[in-house]
Amino acid sequence: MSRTAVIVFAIVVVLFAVSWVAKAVVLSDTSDSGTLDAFLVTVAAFLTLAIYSFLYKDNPYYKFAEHLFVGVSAAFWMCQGFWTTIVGNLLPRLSEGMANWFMQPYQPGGYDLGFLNLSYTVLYWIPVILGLLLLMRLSPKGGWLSRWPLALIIGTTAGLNFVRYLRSDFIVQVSSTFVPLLGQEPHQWQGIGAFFSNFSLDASGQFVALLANWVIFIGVFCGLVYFFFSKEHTGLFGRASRVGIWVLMITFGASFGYTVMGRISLLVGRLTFLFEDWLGLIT
Amino acid sequence: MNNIGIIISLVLIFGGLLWLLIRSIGGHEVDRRVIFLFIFLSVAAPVIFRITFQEKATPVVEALFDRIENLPPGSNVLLSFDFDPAMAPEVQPMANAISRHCLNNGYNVVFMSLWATGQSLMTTTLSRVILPEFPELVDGVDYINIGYKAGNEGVLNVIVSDFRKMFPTDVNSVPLDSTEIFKDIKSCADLDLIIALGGGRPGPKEWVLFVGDPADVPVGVGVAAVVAPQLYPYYPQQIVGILGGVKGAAEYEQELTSHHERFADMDTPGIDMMGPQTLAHVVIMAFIVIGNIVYFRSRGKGGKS
Amino acid sequence: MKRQFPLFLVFIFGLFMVFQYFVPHETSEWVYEFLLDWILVIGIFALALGIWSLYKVSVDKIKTRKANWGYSYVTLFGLFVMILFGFTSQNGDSWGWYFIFVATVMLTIGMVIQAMVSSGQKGLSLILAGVFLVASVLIGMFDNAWSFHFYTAEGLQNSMFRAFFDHILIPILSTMFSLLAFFIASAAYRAFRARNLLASLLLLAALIVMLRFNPYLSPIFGDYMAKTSNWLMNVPNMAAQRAIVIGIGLGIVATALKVILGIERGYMGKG
Amino acid sequence: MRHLLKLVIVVVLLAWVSSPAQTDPPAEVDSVEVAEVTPPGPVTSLSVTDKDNDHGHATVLSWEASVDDSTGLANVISYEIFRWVPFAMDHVDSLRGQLSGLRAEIAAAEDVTDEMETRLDLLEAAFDAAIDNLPQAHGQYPQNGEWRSVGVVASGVTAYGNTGTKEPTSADYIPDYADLYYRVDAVTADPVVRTASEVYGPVQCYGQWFNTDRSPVLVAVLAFGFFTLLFVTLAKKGTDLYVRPLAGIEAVDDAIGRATEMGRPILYVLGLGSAADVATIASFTILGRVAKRVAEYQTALIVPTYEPIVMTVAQEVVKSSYLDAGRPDDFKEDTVFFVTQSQFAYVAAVNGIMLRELPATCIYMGKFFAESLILAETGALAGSIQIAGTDEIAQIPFFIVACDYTLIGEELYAASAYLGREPILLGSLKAQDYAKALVVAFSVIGLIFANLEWTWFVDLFHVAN
Repeated sequence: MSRTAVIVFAIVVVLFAVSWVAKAVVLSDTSDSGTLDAFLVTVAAFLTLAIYSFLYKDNPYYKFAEHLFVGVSAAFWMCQGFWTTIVGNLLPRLSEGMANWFMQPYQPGGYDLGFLNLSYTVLYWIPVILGLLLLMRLSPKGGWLSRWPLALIIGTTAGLNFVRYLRSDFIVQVSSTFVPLLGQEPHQWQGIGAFFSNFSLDASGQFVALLANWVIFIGVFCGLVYFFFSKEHTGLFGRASRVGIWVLMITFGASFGYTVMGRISLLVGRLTFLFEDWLGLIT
Repeated sequence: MNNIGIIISLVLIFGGLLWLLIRSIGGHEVDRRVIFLFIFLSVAAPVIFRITFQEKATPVVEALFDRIENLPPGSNVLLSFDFDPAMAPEVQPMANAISRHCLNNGYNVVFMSLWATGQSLMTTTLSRVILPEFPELVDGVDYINIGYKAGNEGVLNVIVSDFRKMFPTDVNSVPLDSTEIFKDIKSCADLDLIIALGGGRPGPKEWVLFVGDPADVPVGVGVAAVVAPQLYPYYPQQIVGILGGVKGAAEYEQELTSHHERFADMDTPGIDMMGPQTLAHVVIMAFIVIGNIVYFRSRGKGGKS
Repeated sequence: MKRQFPLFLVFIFGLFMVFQYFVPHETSEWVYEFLLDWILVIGIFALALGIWSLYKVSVDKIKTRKANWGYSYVTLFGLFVMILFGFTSQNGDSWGWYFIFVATVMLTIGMVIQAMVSSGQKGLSLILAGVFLVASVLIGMFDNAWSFHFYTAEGLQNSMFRAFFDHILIPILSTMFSLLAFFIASAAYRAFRARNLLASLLLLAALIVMLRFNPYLSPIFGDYMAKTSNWLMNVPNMAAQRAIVIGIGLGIVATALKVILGIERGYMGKG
Repeated sequence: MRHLLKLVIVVVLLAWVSSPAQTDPPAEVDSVEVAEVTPPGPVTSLSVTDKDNDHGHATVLSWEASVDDSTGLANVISYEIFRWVPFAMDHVDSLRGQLSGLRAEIAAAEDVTDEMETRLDLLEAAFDAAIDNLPQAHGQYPQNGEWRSVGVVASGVTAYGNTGTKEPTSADYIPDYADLYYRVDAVTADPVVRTASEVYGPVQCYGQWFNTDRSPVLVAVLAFGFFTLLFVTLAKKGTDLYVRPLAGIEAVDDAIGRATEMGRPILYVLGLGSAADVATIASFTILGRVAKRVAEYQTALIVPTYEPIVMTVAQEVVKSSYLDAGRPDDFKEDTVFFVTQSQFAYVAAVNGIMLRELPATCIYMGKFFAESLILAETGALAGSIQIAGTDEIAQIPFFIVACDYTLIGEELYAASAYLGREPILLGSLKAQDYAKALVVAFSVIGLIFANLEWTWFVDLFHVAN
């Protein structure tokens, strides 16, 4: 450790110690566990500032927060998964004894396939075995067995996605492009004055709605042309694809601009924590 | 005191921007840390010195507000809190406003979450903020909190045909069968409106694809601003209305406070948050201008040499 | 066998999922629900795999004295302490010897790791680990202020578990997320330059939409700025989104089909 | 008037006969009182069928409105739907209640006694037997049962779906393959004054084996499968298939070269998707290609992963790429490692890696969420060349702005075909293109037809559920 680093470290320690004491004094009026609460708020503030220090450059405080975050979050997810899925959903179906031991209502059941009567208990052991096969990954020799559960997951999801996206992102979206372009009901031409005074999509009719429909149609068409891989982008085709990429770029720019606000809100949230909960500058 | 603070911070920000602008004409790039500092100032100053203003609802927000406002009393509405604390500053104000709105209008409200982190947020919101305002409502009759289950889209796949398979009990371990509110609700098809609050995955899009479409239930969404444009293709056929980011929340709050006297004095975190937004947007736009000046100056020089 | 059988499984399960979509009959529904449940269960085992990998990466880092190896202790500490919190909880108001217990358990684990990573002198670390282990077992046996909970989720309500969640996880998580406010500004400054037509379109659209979010500027531009940006978000945006969505939808469908048919098998380790 | 009174009495009598156990039999009503509110004409042509395209346990009723529904006397305010339920159903309900009570008791008990378990076994057996007995009990109509209300609809409505659940453990269970009988009452403002329809039955509900509502999807599936197989066959035969170049893909090779020259590593981020996400599957293929090049050039590769299963697969992919490149010994297990399954913890760690290892090239392929910009800006800070590809539409703008090359949406999926240049993969890419052409064609045709108000074409694309 260099000399500056030691000095900085000392200053940081002193500052946060002072913050803890000051906060504890303030909180002791209202709460019994003021000292502990003050400590926790100070820790949270320290970690917040440690992450922000990364904006200046990488430093030991950021590294500390980063490594702590990784460990704690992994454990958090493990505990959550254990209690909700294993104890909450799996064990009560595996066996009655286990359900009783974990004080969960036993969930028996089964299905008569006609030629074969299956019970839940048997069927839920299969994923358990497959899950254990996944752990075979850790053994140098049995690693290939871990592909079985993987195959089940990937196959099932692929099958699901195949039909689901064909329906939701393809058939439904295609039929959404079937919009009036020529001005049949409910979009009736109401004159140029109405057009300019009501320059928005929700207008109860208007040329604008029609114009919007035309733009959407042309935009979708050109966008799809841009994503066409098997033809060189030359001539008329090339021109359409250029329009397509323009529309895409306009959209991306607009989305970017639209997002700024959300990101600023996040910062507002953190600064509010620092100024209000920690420093008490605002109420 | 406040006024002095505002003046000082505004002078700092705009003076600094002016100086950078002048520098940029000389072709000097701005260090990213300077940009960071300006963003910090432009957000911190309004947070400390509070600035608010009026909002006007856009059609997508109005559509959702009207849909909720015009449901018949006793309708079954589901609110799903699919967000984590990181997204909360954006989504929580909408969650509060919509929860208040639904409970006030006498709907049967089911609260749930697809995110582990959403459950605690939801429970806290309900017990600390919303429910104390509605002492007349009864748990299990007027509203119910069925909590969180792991499984993401899997959960949706199950509840679209049967709630009880995934949620045998509510968050307080009361069996759903014994609650008044779930007498008429078997699956998602029995809901009159689903409101998905979130922005990640699983989130609003999954609600539309896995529940709204197959069960034919209208879905309204409240999302982080970043996700909102992505949901537009689903509006108005598959989604009835969209609240995007704090702006959407602020507009909804404005609608709610102006339509219901009861809420005239409620907290309006969305509206409050628009102050820092304004300054930060100005600063970012200023930097875009500065960046372009630098670019054209340096290109001019590069062309000559 | 090693490669063919998994591909066969993918084919069978994929095909089943496609067919079940068209079969409303109870039997098909029932198998479908089961398969989805199975995936959840298998996923939980994968989490164990992940935790193991995290542990191993950290220990290896310490062992090989890679750059910044010291911080791996922080990761391991966070991991084990949080797991410990998740399975214990206070019985009354007092914590008793709980924190001393936590410390001894952590020291035990630390000593075991020390023994694993050091090349010589394993003996001392192991002895110390044993001592700490005995101490923690003794505390665990005789301290009644708190207890272990292996079969009810009380650990999740443990106030230390909650405190770590509320005061370590959440602050870091939200702060990381809020970094975006800074980065979106620096990215805008760096990239929104009118280099060519495409970049200019990007820049212009962003500017218009950002202006719309500024109620203070709207008096200057009148209502049209807001309406134009609204139109941008509703119309060209809608078109582009739809084009991308149709494209992605088809891409997903095609890839899913390739996966089912075994044409796309890069994920099996053969590109 | 006397005529009407006679009619009323007949109708009321009829209703009484057909509903022997109704709780408030209208027959008890004094005929003088009836005169105040005249009973409406009955519902006619009641028909009940099994609900189509479902798993069974549901029926659909339809009828013609009473003559007094908004016309005639206009005194019908609602229709009440009744189903004949055998008393055996009560037995099932009572057993169900006992069963769930006993299960709760056992779950709460400190230790479970043998007595409890015996009771549970007996109860379960009795419950199963009672369920099995239901079709037979329904067959005893009209003995040993009574009419029970299943729902009410407002006047003017002439259809009702009686949907039950398939779980016998649920109170809404309706058995399949049992004879069900229905009747619909036209109800006036005075609920006592009502007229029952003729009984319809028996009807049985059962599950179907094909959902005809989803036929459009089936057609799409078959068409898509056909195209894919056709082009794959063509490609195998050696037909030359042109695909236009993609800048992002061509940049990958250059970027690997650059890393080698600079002697700095390549960072490959697979995103936050699960191993089953299509974006991640595409990313695996690209990773395989990158890893092979990396092995050939002997550059360092870093692959931090977010999901344990993704880590497993990625390890396999990288390992076999090293094998392909003929350098299996150069493969190190810790090239691919798990970080944590928490979005921002993962980002924090990857950020750290970027600033400490200073990779020459960062490749982001897969599913990305809010972290996209954090990663890309930190990468820019580290001075890396950045190539991104994602199908998360919301994140594409950030990659476009902050990265050097970006694969937009489906270009990511296409990339695997480009990189491999295998005829089979190229063939399927062609199929995808032709499907897109079909979309455009359908859109144009649909648009024209929609504007001509020929709705049948639009209806072809309607998938009910």
